Amino acid sequence: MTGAILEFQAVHYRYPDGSKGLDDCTLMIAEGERTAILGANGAGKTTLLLHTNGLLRPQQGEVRYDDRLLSYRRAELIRLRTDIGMVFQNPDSQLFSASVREDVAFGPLNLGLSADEVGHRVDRALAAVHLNDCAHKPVQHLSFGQKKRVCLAGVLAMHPRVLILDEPMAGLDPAMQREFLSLLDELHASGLSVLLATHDLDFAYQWSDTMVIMDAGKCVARIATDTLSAQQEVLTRFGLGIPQVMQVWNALGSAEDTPPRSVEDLCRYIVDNGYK
Amino acid sequence: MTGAILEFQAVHYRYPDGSKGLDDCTLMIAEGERTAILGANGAGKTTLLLHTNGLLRPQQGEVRYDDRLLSYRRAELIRLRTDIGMVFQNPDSQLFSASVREDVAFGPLNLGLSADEVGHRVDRALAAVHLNDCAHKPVQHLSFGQKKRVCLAGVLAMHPRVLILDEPMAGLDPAMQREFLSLLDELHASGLSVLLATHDLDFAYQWSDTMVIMDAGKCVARIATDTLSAQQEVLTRFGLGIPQVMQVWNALGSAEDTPPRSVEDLCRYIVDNGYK
Amino acid sequence: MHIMEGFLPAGHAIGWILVSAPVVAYGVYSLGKKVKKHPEYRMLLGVAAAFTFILSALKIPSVSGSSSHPTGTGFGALLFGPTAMAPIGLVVLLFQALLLAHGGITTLGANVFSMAIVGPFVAYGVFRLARMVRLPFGLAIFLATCSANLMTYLTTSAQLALAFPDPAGGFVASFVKFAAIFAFTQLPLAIIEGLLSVLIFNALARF
Amino acid sequence: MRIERFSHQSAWRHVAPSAKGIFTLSGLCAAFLAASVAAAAGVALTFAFLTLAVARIAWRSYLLILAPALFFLVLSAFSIALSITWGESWRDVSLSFPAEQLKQATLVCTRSLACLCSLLFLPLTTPLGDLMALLRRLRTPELLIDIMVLGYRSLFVFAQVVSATRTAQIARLGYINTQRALRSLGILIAHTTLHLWQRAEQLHAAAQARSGEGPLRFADQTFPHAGRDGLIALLAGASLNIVVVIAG
Repeated sequence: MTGAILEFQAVHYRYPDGSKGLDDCTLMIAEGERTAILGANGAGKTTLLLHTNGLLRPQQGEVRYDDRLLSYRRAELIRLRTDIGMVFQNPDSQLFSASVREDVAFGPLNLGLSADEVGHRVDRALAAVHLNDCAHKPVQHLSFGQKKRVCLAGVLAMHPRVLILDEPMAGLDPAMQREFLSLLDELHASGLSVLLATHDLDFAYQWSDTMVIMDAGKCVARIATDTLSAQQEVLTRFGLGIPQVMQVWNALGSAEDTPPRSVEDLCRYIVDNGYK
Repeated sequence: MTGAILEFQAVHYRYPDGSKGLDDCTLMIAEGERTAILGANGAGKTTLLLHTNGLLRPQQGEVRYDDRLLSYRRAELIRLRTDIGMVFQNPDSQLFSASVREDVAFGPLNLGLSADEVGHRVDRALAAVHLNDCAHKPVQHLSFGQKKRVCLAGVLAMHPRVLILDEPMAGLDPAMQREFLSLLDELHASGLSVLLATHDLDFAYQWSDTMVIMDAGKCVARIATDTLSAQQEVLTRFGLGIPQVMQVWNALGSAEDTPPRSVEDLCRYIVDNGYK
Repeated sequence: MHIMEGFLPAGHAIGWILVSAPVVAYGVYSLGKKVKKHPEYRMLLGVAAAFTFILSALKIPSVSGSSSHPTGTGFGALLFGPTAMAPIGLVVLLFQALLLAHGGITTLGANVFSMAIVGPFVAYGVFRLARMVRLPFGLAIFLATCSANLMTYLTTSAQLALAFPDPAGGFVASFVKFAAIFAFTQLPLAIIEGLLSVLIFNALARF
Repeated sequence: MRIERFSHQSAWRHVAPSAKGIFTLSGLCAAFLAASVAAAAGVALTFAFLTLAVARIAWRSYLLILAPALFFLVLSAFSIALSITWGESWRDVSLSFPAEQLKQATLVCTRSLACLCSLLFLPLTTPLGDLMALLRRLRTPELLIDIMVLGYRSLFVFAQVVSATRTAQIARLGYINTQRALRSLGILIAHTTLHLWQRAEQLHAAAQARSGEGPLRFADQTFPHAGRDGLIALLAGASLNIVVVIAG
């Protein structure tokens, strides 16, 4: 196991309106991994994400980044929010500038970088999300999928170490989902740790290295996705169901240990092994 | 095949900002069926829905309801919008009142019904979506899934013949999706025709009687879902992919004609037929 | 700047209600005509009221470091016209009284007068005037919103001074007194509101 | 928005809003009739205790709700009490707190407090929706009611939009210093302004889809004991006023 980049220790958070956010939540996010946080709506996934870069502050308990307890001092928050880039669920509420370039430049400009450096970073970020040709388009003329990628670019331009995404696949049609998925894989391959919250079990199973399961504000399980098939009762216990691929795998009753992750792999396996 | 309740004949619609909505769109929606409209984002699904109850008016071509050409006269529009109930994608942009009861009563009151009749209808509509106990809660205290159901109740209280839904599953977690799905099945069983737009192929395959495929403002195919396995190339031609269940079914190379609709059925089939 | 519930003597409270009522009534009447012609305008008015409320609750980073909030009615007047702001302002002030305990019911008339009538009309008038003498757009916006905010606060001071004249110096002394005391928070706020409005319109122009 | 949340938990949620309205008005009236600090303080305490008991609200939250108003009250009272006199020249200013004005300031303050406590009783026990229904029955112009209904619902939607955008800006260091903060706020407001028209259009389409072209029509909630409740409120309010007048 690689080292922890983020650690939560018994974190409590209750919203001002009285609703519970996190309740004695303890978990660890490993550096360089793809981690998926799973749970029903209201399980505390978004609240957890908002704690990772200091947008929310635990009322009890501790959050550690890079083995250092967060102090929530100004300088530290700036470093934290530079290192940990967050893409929210709804692109319309996080794209606030008129043009794509302007929006991507928002973060770097706040860092006080020179105009040249900002320009460079914006170009590279737009290239990373394959949107160079949209740089001067007004945001409202983009498709939903393109908007999502602009949000991602806006975060990449800050040069983060960790990428945090809330429900990245929500609202994308299947073609855009494939595109966005391969984008995430490229970014992960380039060395970023990626942490995302989702309620799409099939996607989490296909994509992640580690699954973190949340329920009622608690982190109730942390599972290496490769070993999931041995721990299926955890999923059913918290009402998350079983990934479709694994359901079919179970029905097939294969002797092998690790089931395939995607439907494509499953089909290949079925054909190769001559099920008839 | 049952009779048509809605027919589009060569409908053209272009938005005032110049973007294309519908382009020579011809299709038929059969009475009493569950129809799913499939297509990528921007294919014209929502524009099509907005034409069904006269919120948009074709710039060329004709829309027929119940075999009668729409004249868009006031009295006709009122009847049309009573018969065809539309639930939009985002509940926050269609709930006017902060009180659940008030909002559900909005439609029936516009029909000029008596206070007693309105009260009855509201109660029954709330019961139909299993929200009686939320009747006196303010809308802002409801969850996203509950808000969706309030929207549905507001439409049901008009006693429609056709229910139109735009991306009903978007934003719902799996548990809420199952709940909403069984709600739709109850309503369909009670005699309503249901038409919905979605980009979730697996959901459409599991749920619908008929699939309508849209691409670039056109209706490019209309497929009885039962016969889909024979027409898979239509789906791939328009980049929609193949339903996961059908992918596995194809790999299994079964001799039977009609593949199962859901993963659960597929697994049962695999076990029953002793694939090993 | 709200006058608090119960702060004005009964006579003044009623007097200000009588002063504001006809303006609000005229606003409702003229909006009603507009809504008949464009039914979607009804929705816009409701949404605009919510927006104005949210604006007034937004914390502004102010010079002193403490946070305070703008009136937003000057900005609203430039968007929707000053006549629309009287009814919208009434609703917003009622919401503020009932949901935030800012202002009140007995002082509603006085508050409507300073914030939903004087402010918007000053903003609109100054803006038109500034454009007539060909001042640049940004400067016109700044002057309009800044002076709307200032006039609102001076009106409030005058209302308080009328109600509580200084025994020795009378209305004038009392007005100077109230104006001076509230100047500490209101002057920086007026300038910030003006600057902010310029930023908003600059951003809007690019969309 | 703390007040809004308490209104739904109040034990008197189902008492007729008209009765609660009458009682609040009688409180306001009593506050103005109160000729002494003690009488006004009595009215304030009566309503404060009643509200705490009925609205199931902790005194700490109640004080938090009162706090901003109290701050303004102290500032205004200070201004009333303060007297400025000029001598020969501009520089010759003397400040004093004459006894007369101190007395007046104290009375105005307590009256104001009494009014505030009476007023708060209403929204803390009655959801705003019920109050709007009451205003509708009192023949408030339709358009004003529509603005209120739509505005009230939209408050929560906009609050969410604004807070989501603000959070996204904070995450990208938009509020790092005063200058950047002002810029970010300008962008935020401009961005939200654009939503206004969009949302108005969507609401209009949704209304049309349910045959609503004209004024918004809503069913009134009925309160079975409205008459009885109103009478009790009237009697209680009247006796409060009489006590206040007698007590001076």
